[in-house]
Amino acid sequence: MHRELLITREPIDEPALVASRAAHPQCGAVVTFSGLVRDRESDSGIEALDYTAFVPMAEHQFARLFDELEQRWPVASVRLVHRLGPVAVGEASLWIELLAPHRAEALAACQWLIDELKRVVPIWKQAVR
Amino acid sequence: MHRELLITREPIDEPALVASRAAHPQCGAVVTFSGLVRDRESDSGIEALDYTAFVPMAEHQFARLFDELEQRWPVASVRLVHRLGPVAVGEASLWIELLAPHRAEALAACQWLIDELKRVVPIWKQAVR
Amino acid sequence: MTVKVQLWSYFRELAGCAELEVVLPDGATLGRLLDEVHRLHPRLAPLRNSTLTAVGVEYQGQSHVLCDHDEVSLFPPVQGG
Amino acid sequence: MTVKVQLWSYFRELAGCAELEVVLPDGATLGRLLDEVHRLHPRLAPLRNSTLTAVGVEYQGQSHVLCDHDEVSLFPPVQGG
Repeated sequence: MHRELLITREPIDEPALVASRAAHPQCGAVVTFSGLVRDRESDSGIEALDYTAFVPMAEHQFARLFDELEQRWPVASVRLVHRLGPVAVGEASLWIELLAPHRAEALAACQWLIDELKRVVPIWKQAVR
Repeated sequence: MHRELLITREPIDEPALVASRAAHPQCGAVVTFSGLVRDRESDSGIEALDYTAFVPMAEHQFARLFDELEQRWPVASVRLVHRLGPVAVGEASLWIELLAPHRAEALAACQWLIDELKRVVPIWKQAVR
Repeated sequence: MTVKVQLWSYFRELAGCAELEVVLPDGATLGRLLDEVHRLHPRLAPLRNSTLTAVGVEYQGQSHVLCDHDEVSLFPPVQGG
Repeated sequence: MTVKVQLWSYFRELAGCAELEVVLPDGATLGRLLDEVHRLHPRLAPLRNSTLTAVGVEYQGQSHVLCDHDEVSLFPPVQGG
């Protein structure tokens, strides 16, 4: 399984990421997920979310999740970008791309990966109002 | 719900589509699905799939699916492009983007929409070897 | 009455035509039309159970009653995506 | 033995510090370390049940036995994505 992980303070350039997708001719399904900062958090308006991480542990926990993902589904490629620092409303804090032979496994793996990262990857957010 | 549908013989420019996404500040989740032509069909190698459609009925059936999608999930935007004519291995024949407040509903709606379109939208494919 | 029948996908190759006109008694159903199309194009008959049927842009079942000048489409299972 | 403790997220504001060193008897567990941290920083104590604990980059439970110079992290539930 091809894997790329980037934890960065730069904005996530989604079109550029899509344009840089490598060919996997046995794959019929590409699922991408972008997590955007919403304009409300806990029922009150915000301007941004400020993300912080314990980076070495976050990288290690992502690697563990990718290992498990590879065991569970025939995913050929996973690319994941998580942004740190202030992320304005409407901007992406998270971008995930999964390639798999068929759609059902790509969608299931995407759901699982997001659920798990929200459980174990040490990244936190604080509302900026 | 914002909706866009394009049935086209032109290649699907995924980065340009991603770049043209409109803002929906109440949405935290963007799911995109790209259906790519695989290098094998029915266990034998192919060069392309040639897609044909009964276009007016396809457009009508997509509109019905979008209506039902809107009833079932709080999706704020759906954009869908289906390509016709020969589509080479590795190229996208289908591109879907869904925006919703939360990831679970965006992923569920995406799965449902693909399943349904493969059941009711009059588009067919023929292997080019 | 006369209905126009469009064939789609590999039904065209099997029948050797894309479109035909069929004359039917008034009040005939889509099932009755299928009988007639299969009589004219017997290579489509074995696929009857998997044939999808639409009038205009809506799916209709075999008990659907046709009207003069209806445009009927017959096609195999769809394969988009 | 001495272990280094890193606090993350709002645990830093609650404790008023990001990092501390704690001296413990040899063979002390992560649970014993938590007791000591909560004695030093009582505002963290009510959050004990939701506190996540790691040694290095791996999660460990409160029965985990610590070693000299271990680097322990304490933090609230994660919120990435």
